[in-house]
Amino acid sequence: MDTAKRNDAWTMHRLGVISLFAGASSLLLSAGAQADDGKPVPGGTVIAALNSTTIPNLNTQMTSSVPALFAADVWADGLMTYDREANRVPRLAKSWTISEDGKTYTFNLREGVKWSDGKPFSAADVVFTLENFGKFNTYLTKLMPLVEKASAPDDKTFLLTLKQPLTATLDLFDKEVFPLMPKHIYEGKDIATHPANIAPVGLGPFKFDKWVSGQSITFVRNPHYWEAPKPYLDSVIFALIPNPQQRLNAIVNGEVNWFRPEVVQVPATQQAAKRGSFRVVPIVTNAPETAVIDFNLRRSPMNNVKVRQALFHAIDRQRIVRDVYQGLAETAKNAIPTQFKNLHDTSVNYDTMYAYDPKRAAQLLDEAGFPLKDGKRFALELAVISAAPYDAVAQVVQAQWTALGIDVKLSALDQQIWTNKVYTQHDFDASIISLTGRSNPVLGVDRSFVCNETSVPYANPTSYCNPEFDKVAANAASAPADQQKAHYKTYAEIIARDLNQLALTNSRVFEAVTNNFKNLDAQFNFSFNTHPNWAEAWLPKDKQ
Amino acid sequence: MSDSKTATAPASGNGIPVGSWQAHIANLFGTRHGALGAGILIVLVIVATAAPLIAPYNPLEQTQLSLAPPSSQFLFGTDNIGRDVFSLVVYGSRSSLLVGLGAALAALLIGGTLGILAGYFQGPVEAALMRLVELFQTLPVIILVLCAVALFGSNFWLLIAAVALAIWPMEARLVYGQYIKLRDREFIAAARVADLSTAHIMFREILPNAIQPIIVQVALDASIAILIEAGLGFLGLSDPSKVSWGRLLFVAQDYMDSAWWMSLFPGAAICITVVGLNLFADGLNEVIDPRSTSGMGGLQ
Amino acid sequence: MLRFVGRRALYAIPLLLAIIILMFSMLHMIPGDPVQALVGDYPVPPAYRQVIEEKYRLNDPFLVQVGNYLLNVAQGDFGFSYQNQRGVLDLILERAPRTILLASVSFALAIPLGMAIGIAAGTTRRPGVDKFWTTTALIAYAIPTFWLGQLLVMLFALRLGWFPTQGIGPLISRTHGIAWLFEKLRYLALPVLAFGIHEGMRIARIMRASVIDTLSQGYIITARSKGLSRGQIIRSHVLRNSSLPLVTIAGYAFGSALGGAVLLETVFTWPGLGLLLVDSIRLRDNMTVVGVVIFSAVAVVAMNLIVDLLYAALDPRIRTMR
Amino acid sequence: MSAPIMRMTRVEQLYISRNANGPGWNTVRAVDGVDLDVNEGETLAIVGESGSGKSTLAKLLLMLNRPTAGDVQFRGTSLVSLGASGRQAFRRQVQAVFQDPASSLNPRMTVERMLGYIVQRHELATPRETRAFLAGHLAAVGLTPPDHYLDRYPHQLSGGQQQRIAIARAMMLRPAIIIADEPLSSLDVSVQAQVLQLMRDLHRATNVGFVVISHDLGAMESIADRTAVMYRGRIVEIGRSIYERPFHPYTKLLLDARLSLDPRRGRIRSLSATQVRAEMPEPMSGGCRFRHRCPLAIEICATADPALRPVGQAGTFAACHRADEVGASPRPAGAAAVERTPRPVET
Amino acid sequence: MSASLLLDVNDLKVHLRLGHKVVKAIDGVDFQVRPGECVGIVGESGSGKSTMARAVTRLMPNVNIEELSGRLAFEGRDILGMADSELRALRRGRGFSMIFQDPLGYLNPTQRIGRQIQEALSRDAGRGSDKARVHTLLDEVGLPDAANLARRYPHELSGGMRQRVMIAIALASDPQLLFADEPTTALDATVQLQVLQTLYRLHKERNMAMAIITHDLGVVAELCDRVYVMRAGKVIESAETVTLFEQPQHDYSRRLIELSTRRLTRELQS
Repeated sequence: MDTAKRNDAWTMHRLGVISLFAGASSLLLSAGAQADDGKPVPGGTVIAALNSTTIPNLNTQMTSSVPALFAADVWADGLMTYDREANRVPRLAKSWTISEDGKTYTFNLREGVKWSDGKPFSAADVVFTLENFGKFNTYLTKLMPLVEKASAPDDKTFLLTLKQPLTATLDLFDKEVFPLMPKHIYEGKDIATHPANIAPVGLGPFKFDKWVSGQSITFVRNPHYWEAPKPYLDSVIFALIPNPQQRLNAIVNGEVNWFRPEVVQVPATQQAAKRGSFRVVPIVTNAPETAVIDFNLRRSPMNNVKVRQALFHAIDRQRIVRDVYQGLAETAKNAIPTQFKNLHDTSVNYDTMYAYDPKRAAQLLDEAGFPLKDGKRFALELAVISAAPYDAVAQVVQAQWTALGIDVKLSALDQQIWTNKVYTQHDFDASIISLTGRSNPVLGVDRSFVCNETSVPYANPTSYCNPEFDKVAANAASAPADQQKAHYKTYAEIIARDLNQLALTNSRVFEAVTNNFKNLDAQFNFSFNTHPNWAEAWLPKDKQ
Repeated sequence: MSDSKTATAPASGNGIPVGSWQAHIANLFGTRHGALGAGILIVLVIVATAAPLIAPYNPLEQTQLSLAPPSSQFLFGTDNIGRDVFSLVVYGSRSSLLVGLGAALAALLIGGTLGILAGYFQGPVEAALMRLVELFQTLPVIILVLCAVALFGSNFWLLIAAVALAIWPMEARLVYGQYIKLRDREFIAAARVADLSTAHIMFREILPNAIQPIIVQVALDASIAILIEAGLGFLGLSDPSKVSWGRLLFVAQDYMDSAWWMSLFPGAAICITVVGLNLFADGLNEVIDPRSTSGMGGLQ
Repeated sequence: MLRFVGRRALYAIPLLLAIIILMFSMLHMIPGDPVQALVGDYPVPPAYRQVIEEKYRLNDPFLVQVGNYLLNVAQGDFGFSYQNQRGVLDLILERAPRTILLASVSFALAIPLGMAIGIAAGTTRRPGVDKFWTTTALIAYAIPTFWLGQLLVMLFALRLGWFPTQGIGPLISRTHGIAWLFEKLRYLALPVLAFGIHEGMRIARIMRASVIDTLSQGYIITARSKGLSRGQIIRSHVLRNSSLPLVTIAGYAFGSALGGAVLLETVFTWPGLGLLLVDSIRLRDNMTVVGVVIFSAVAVVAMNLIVDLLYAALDPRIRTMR
Repeated sequence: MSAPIMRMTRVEQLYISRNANGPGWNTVRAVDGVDLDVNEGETLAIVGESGSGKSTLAKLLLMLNRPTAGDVQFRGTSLVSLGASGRQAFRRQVQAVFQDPASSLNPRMTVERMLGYIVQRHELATPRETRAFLAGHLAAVGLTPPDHYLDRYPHQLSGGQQQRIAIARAMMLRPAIIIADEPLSSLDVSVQAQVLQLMRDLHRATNVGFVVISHDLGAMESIADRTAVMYRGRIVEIGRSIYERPFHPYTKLLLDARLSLDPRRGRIRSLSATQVRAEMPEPMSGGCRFRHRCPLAIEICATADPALRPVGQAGTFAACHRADEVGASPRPAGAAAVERTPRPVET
Repeated sequence: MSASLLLDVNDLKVHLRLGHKVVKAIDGVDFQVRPGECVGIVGESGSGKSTMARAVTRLMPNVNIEELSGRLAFEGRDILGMADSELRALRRGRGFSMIFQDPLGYLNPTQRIGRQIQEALSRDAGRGSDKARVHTLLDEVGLPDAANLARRYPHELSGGMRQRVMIAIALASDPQLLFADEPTTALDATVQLQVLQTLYRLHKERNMAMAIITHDLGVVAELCDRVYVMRAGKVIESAETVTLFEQPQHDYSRRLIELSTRRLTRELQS
């Protein structure tokens, strides 16, 4: 073990030196390396930069903080996942069948799989995970009330029976949404406060080694990994770097091998990548990342639909795409993101319905009873988290609304305070946030529009509560896959009419990785917010 | 022999008494850095008040060019959302100067009042007040400000109040020190012997004598306040509705490498303002206490 | 002297008590939901919320929370950081040495640098030299530290590649001995430079004023009349006496270095107390915030104590006072 | 003799200062059990070396300090129990002139403003008449033409002029007594004479009494009706003729220490061969506080602290066990005292 | 005559700049000291007597000096034109020293007495160890328990003792001329007498010339052979001490002497 670590160290040191002092020669070296026989060799370490500010818990059954999700890909695994074309790919479930009535799901599990501590994995673990972590898992809120029974008729079979059909069920067993947890570790203990939440035991290619506060989290090769001989790398170290610019600096300077740039940073990252030691990988099918404006319908004039429409007309979304997202986003077309190819209906298109048209906006406001008086129509408070890209979006919106005669007061807040103000106190007129849509409208889209009486954070803060719509949404969720698209068209039409939330942009996602790793194509073969788990990548001997 | 013959009345030629304000201002401009500092401040004040006349664009206006480098059209280039950096810097002088002076004056008000009270009254009042000062000095400035801003949100006026809260102990100590120094002076005893009121003694007798180093400290505090404001802006805690240099630096972080002009000009503006305030304070100090510059002569 | 130290320590207790209560009240007033902060961006299921609230006793009345906290602190328990899933004291003890390292190395740079510049500017006979140093010091002082830090990163790390851009050390290292030290120093270099320049210039300005004040003292004239050379006068009469005001100021500056550390640690991802504090405030990790504040207050008190002792060592007038 | 205008009974003043930078407190017993009567219209000199407590005594008489123990009375009323009106009356009756005229005048005010405030406070004249009122008082202290001075700031005046302003300020209120703390020490010799003359003139004109604190025995001899000699917080001798016939060895030492002004009879020259050593200051302990420096010290001096007792002619008191012997010896001429002092100790 | 002069000052002018004005602090002064004699310089405040002592010993702060001219010769060597090193050598041995009015301010508060004296010792070889020489000096100026005292700090001593320490420092370089600027003004009368006496004894024993600057004619009468009376930057009268006291030529001198000797009594009784 000790010697192995020494080797890692040597690798990384060399790596640092190479990229530090000889960017050009490292390019040559990597070009040379392309020529080797392409056979993976073990050894080496990858240092991945993570934002450390929100990792209180590594157990992603209980948290959906992004850095924890990045880390979970390394140590945890699940029943299935998606390839880059968004096709489902089996993981620990070799196959699955769905009953005719759509109520019974049967998963056939892989055999001989062991947890990272060497204990055997069985269907009982899956049942245990669903029964015990389901209540903590925010994605399963739709599913859990529908569960009739979860059982393990034998070690290799996981059986799920629902009270009524939910078409998105399979998507809820994606390895990122539903990482499997070891029964033998958690059973009989207080799950919420279990130490394994920060020193996890899982089925992923690497296992938890150590966590140095504020500095790094280290994972080493899991000797029991079911996809042997993967992983090839000895270890994955997550460097904890809260500031996005510093993450970029660190990869430029060769201190880390991977990070995910913020969209606003991508051009700069691409620019820096031209110097040679790393490249920027666009994710082919990323989870929808939609910047939205929520209106507080409890307040006048936001409760006037004409005002909302006018405000939508007043926003030049192309400008936001260009300036804030540096062209790496598209305007959002309707409530259902375009990534959901089978569900998105192009007939509802905000680009045409709510084209940038200040005159029309002014006219609508006049009609709504807010004519210009002394150059002003009314005042509103736009609440936003004080961080990129929200603040830039807010400034563009502010400029454009101000041009219309609206006195926009910007409140840029710490995330905690913003959450409190918007979702708990409802003390805002309009608010800007970016929402992740994941793999299905049930996961992350519905929340913006369905009635949210309990003031759950990050779900519909607008007080929009339309029984007609809620019914459409429920029907859409339970409809058989081939009929869903029609339901979601109605869904999008209602929202396009009522506009409790303005969808501004849908941005793309990029990751940056140093060039010396091999097999990166397989590494980045994923969709919907799943991340590289470093099981595929390897380092040639001369780079280790 | 009449002593009017031996009188060496050191009145300056034009009849302005040496210790008077007019004379101080005249002397301030006589010192090189005092003049430079005052000059910088005057220019800044002019820029701040005449911002709409000087700035070619409305600071919130988006031009068609984002991230444009400095050119004749955009002297300092444009930022990520196409605003003219020159106009932003010009308008930013308003909030930065306001934060600086506002916080320094507010600190003077709080610290000064407590310092006067502590300095004039002896015994328990003095002890209690100085303990309070100590309490606030023991807490790191930035923690107080972070908490305050986190508590009430990034409101511009709150920011001023928070910065003032952070620096008032310095003022309190200074004012207190001045009062301690002066309360044993004979003219204070003379005023007491003449049965003049406590308020009279505090504000008419002591204050005018204590005010000069306090003014110097206000100028220094203003420079500290501007630096603190910049730091808060850098942490993303400044008011986004107000254009300020700190906030510009905060936004510019992500573009340091690609759009240097976004951070260079606001950064330089902060620097120049801080230098100006310090030069002004140094100049003022020199006028008040000429000894502070005549040091080199000490060693031949 | 021991009694003096003891009394000062005792005297700090009400101060700390006041700080704890002040901090608790402030944090209590800050809106936000600690449970939410713990979970992340998604809705907290009620079941989870309940577990968390019970575990961390978040629903106790304010005064009960304060009371419990004080009782626990008295027993050496500074609470539990739910954002870091470990004891606050443990966390602080891990983070503090890093900040102390940064601050002490910075001061080790700043003090000699500042004193040298202050003395050079204060004692020179050529006005040009004085002007040069005072101008340099003023301008360097006026650059906001965080911005200076960023500029240093751009120049020395990104353009020249001499130093790492962030962090406190390599994540994997096989160096030993001198090489290890050298590697450590590479990581320290830029933050120390940014911090040290700012503090050093502040010290230089104070030192210059103090030197000038010292030079106007009578004993300098005595020294001149003894026929001592410039160097002798500076060494034996200027240096020590001019350092006295510096000691007071350097003490406070060091004690409150945490304030400056917040910005610099952010710029350099130096995971010390400053970064911990900012994160904790943002994440509503109240126990950690209070813990860090107490720690920094204790540090200031301790630093002031050391300053007092140092002052006494430097100034016999105080040492021998009966 | 009329009843005393001010009376001090067993007055003590303790100064406790917290040591700012080091451990502990410093205690100084500046005045240590003083009994003193000040009579209407008399000029009382209080002399002593630095640190003898004479300035503290002045502060006590002026109610600028509150005594730690004992009582200070003004016309029979204790200062502690003075009400607001009583205090105003006291302030009008008891005025002060301080040591450093430059520091006793507010440097930021013109003379007119400075004095004007006092005129207002005590309603000495209507606002319209204030200037004329002040001009009158400046003229009375010899500042003519007064208008020339009213518009000036203190630093524009010479030391003598400043001290005259300070005296005018005190005289304006028509006090019964003026406490003057070292009024001469920061003035040049020629100016000292003028100020002394002015005090004497005012005394004659208004019968104002003076308590003059000074270290200059020569000057005091010329104006004092009575002189009190202080040593380490105590009055060791008081009387009308201490200059001619001292009863306390310390008084004698002070008188002997005066320099000769006759170059032909300089004492120092004749003593040049004597090695006069300095000694470390002795801590205060029981017994007579002067005994360490006293050439006449005997055993009793180390145990019993002598109290003031009447000696010689009426009204003279001395606190010495051997006062009578001292008073009996003829006043030594010059150097003798120094020669006889085997170990003169400095304080 | 001039060959036998220790110090010969001719037409000394010191003009100082105060704000925008120029003050003629010393305006053409002639002044001589012969070896081994004691000279007094009297004058009231502002007469320029201290400035003159500073100028002659070249201890002026040089910032506000508008003009400094004249011929200053010490043993025939030009002081004004002297290089720093030469001047230092003169101060270190057989040259001139100076003591000041306020001994506390002129002693380094953070340095032990012994060290401060030791620094000033002349660099002659073969005069025993520095320590012994310091102790001898302390003894010579009348300070008891030299070994103990050398380890003390200035604030631990009384005013008179500090002035003696200053004298010891001044004597450490074996000067031929000692300038004493108001040496006893800050001291109590009893102490003044002792210190003056010590000064006079040293003056005689060492055959060291002294120039005493004072406002107190008593000091002059007690110690000095000759006197210069200064007023407003000029010497208005110089004479043997006895002559001056008995037959003052100048009105101002006469008045000073009258006021001092008669202790104001005549005026007051008139």
